[in-house]
Amino acid sequence: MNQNPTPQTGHETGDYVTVNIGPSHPAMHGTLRVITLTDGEYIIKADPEIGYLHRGVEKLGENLTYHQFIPITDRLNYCSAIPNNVSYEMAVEKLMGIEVPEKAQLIRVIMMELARIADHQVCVGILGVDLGAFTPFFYLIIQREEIYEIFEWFNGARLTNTFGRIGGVDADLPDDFEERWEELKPNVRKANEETEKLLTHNRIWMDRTIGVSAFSAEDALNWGFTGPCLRACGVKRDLRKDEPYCMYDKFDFEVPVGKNGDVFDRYKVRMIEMEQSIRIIDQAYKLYKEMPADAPLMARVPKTIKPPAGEVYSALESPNGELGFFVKSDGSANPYRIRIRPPCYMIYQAFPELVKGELIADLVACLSSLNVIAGELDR
Amino acid sequence: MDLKKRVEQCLGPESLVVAMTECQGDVSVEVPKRRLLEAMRLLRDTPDLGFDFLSDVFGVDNLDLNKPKKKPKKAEEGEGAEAEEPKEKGPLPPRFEVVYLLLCLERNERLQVKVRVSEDDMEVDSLTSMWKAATWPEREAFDMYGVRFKGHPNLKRLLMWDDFPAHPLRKDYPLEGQGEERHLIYED
Amino acid sequence: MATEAYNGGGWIATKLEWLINWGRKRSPWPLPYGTACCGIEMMCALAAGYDMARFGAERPSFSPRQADVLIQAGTITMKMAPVFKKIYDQMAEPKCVISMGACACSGGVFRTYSTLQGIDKLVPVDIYIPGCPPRPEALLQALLMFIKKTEKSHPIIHKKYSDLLVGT
Amino acid sequence: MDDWLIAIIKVVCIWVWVLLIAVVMTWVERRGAAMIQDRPGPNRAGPFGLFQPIADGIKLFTKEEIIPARSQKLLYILGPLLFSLPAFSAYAVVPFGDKIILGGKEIILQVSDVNIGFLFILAIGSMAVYGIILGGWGSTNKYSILGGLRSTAQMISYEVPLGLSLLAVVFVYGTFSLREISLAQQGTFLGFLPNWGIFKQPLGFILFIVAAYAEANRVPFDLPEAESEIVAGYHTEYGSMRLGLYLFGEYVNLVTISGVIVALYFGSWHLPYINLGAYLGPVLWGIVSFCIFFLKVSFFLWLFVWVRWTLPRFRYDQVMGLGWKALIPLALFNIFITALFIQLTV
Repeated sequence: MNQNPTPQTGHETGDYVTVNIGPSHPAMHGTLRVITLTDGEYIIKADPEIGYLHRGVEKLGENLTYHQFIPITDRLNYCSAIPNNVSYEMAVEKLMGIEVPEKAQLIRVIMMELARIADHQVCVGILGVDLGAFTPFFYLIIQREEIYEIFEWFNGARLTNTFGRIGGVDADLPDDFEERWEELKPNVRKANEETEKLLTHNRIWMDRTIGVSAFSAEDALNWGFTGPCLRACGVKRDLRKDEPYCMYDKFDFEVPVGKNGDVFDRYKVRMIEMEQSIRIIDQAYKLYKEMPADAPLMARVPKTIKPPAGEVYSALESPNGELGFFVKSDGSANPYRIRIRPPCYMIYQAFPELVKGELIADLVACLSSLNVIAGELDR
Repeated sequence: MDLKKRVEQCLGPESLVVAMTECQGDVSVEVPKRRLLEAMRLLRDTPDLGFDFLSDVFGVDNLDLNKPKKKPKKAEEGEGAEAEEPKEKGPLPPRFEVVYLLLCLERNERLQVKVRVSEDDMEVDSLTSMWKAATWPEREAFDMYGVRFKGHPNLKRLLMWDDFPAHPLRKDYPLEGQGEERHLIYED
Repeated sequence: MATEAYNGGGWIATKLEWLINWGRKRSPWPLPYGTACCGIEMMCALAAGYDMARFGAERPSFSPRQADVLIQAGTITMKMAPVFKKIYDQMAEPKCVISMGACACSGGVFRTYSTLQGIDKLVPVDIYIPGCPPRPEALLQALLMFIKKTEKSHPIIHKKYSDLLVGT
Repeated sequence: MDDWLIAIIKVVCIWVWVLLIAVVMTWVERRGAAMIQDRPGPNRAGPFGLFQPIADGIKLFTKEEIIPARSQKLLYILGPLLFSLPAFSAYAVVPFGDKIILGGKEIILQVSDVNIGFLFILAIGSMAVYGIILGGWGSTNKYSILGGLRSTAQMISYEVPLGLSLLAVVFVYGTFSLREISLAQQGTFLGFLPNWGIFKQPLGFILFIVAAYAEANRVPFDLPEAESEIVAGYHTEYGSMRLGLYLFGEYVNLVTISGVIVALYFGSWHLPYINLGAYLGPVLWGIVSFCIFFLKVSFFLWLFVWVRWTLPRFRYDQVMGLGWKALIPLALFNIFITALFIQLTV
């Protein structure tokens, strides 16, 4: 019992209980911890504690060579490793002034969008599980397995893809990509449809998500929100549109925005983004097919990567938001400093604001809707 | 008008620019440590700059870069770094720097703002009053480098546990640690 | 000697043991402690494609009191170590620890200041799964190994004697 | 003497029967979930994984028993007992068939046809809440206490609409005995509908089934053990067979509730439009009526599973809001309408 709490909401009755949630808690993804001060079930104050998965990635990066660090970036956001790889590669390419061939850029786009679908699927699925709806999770995960199969058959790993190289990609898309993709596409759509049927207009689901942990656009920008969580607040910001990279300016797609920035909007934005990703992949593959078969996949890159001294920051729109890499080089073969700007790190720090005055059940819903990935949160 | 000139115009008259560099299109400006908040406000509120979004805050340890005298001794690995720091002659430049990544949402321009922090005065003004987004990154910079942020509401370790003795991202801290043990015994 | 009686096929004792072992091996309720990348693969193993529930591992028990198998999927950092140890200590016997993935087995690529270099420094590990991350199939195989291990255990013969048994 | 013997045999039979259904029910739940979720489900223990519940039981029995050091031992031990004993006893007044004539002796297929059957069920049913709150309190764990509190509030709140909707049934049939109500549901209603309770009390049925789901702590009302919020709720600190009693008691509760639903609203052992009892011999009819009743119960048991794997979970305040702001006024309205109707027709 906390004898001297600071009442911040209208539920003051005198006695408050401190409830420690996590790190080993089913809703806390294994590594997050929130210490809450509750009045009954109402949260007076939440204090997230992170660092339970701090593996020293940035320090490790300073001790590895530029190429060796690519596999480490897989382990940042393990739900979608490919945007992490590409983001890092783009940062080093920017530092060295390398122009990546168009064909490689298209392959990157296709793979990144597949990863985006996979990431959103698992996020929506887990959101359902945390709200007690188990079944959509299973529907989504089956399709996710198929995406994993594409990854695996493309570069040999399901999860930690180590996709691409500095200066391009290492391999072309296999010949039967189109076949596989045409087979996968309706399945992804169908799983999404079924999920929507089970959830979107379900009264209980709406009650549980609409208006929960709503956030205004100004607050969101002030807290450094990016990605679906920012778009759910009504800010139309997407690095793919605003700072186009990898030929994203050539594709026609929409950026969904929400209104209230609540759990429902985040869920809905993610659902729509999956559909848009499918559109992007279709267009990218069309462009890819127009390329000559022997178009280069790699720019000319020296064998040992030793970028000139300098420091650059390069970001892309990962499924969670702006994922940036700051790379500082001293001219040697090891990066001098690698700073990762993980999207959910900025989002999760607003967590006390998001859940203040809500119930414990809403804390769970809010957390899963933010899609906090401990790997990139703690690094 | 390109970004560099605009920043120069905005901060120059107030003599807020210590140095300015550009690397592959990324403009970075170094401002005096004492007047960080002032510079940030100018950058945010000047209409033709409008850097209203704080993307990230982090520290950099320049310990290795600041050791140019040792370079002749280990000539075999002194490759490529000659462009960086032949200028240092007298006292070493401040060891740490804190980098702020700013973003203008309207024009999608990015700017790096730096302050240099020397080892004997590790205090920097906190930006939490301007951007809430600085809350955790500043805590992390404190955790990893020991830079203290004045005015931060809750400056304690973020990633390492509370009684961790060192600041792990400093360059003189070994990658595999110094054998810090986590106290495993718990009371029931 | 008592052991001879058991060796000679004490019917009731051995059949009872068989029954208990059967129950235990067919109902390994996991405590899915997924901290990192391996947690995602563990999730896949629990979900529709691979379905660990086939082996009875259907009810993920997040309360350590109710779990039989602790699946440690992912890195344990120094900060997490006391939590992990506590969870292990709270589990009721018989308990089994599956260390899934390179990080849990040995620290993996993260040979850094903050990572625990293998959870076997804290708790006894029964089954190691290599891989970074291991495929879900590997986790299923670990479950089969758990079943094999359980079949060979002697739940009612006192430990003092069960060590003396031959041919087990 | 004979009566005593018959009573004992009936008690033992019904106990075994309910136990068996509860065991099979756990299997149905797992396989049903698997079916809904596109996966095979448990299939290693016995044919189709049918022995899975037995394996679970054996494992729970042989697991180390832990009494947490800081728990309140008496309450901790009492909790599961208080939860499972009422669950087992509540079925005593629920019929499971019409009657059977053996050796010239008429045996009604019900443990005891007490004339206050409803009150017994309500009274015994509300005992279960003690098991939960004592277990939650005795564990000295914040999650357990939260689960216990949630459960207490929920069960007490939903007992009111449950009781009120039952009251309307009493108005209609003029009796508290479940057997008499069952008997009264023979024939047709308004000439074309089966004379079942659901057609006389459609609103009452909906209220009853919603309240019953809440009483049984099933999705969407499974807040007391909401996995993602409060770990395992009131049984967080329970392992071994004490946990088994909680889990098992829940399934026994489901059987009882399904039995009550069938007996009150779904014509008990009657088939619509046809009175099989008139054509079959007394022994055969006894067996057939039991089968009909069992089939109807199975449907409602399956409904529990079906709903569980389809719907998300309510939030605590929403559960309370639904109970007090929607169900209770509706139940009162239902009573009013029923009373009015009876007043006008009689």
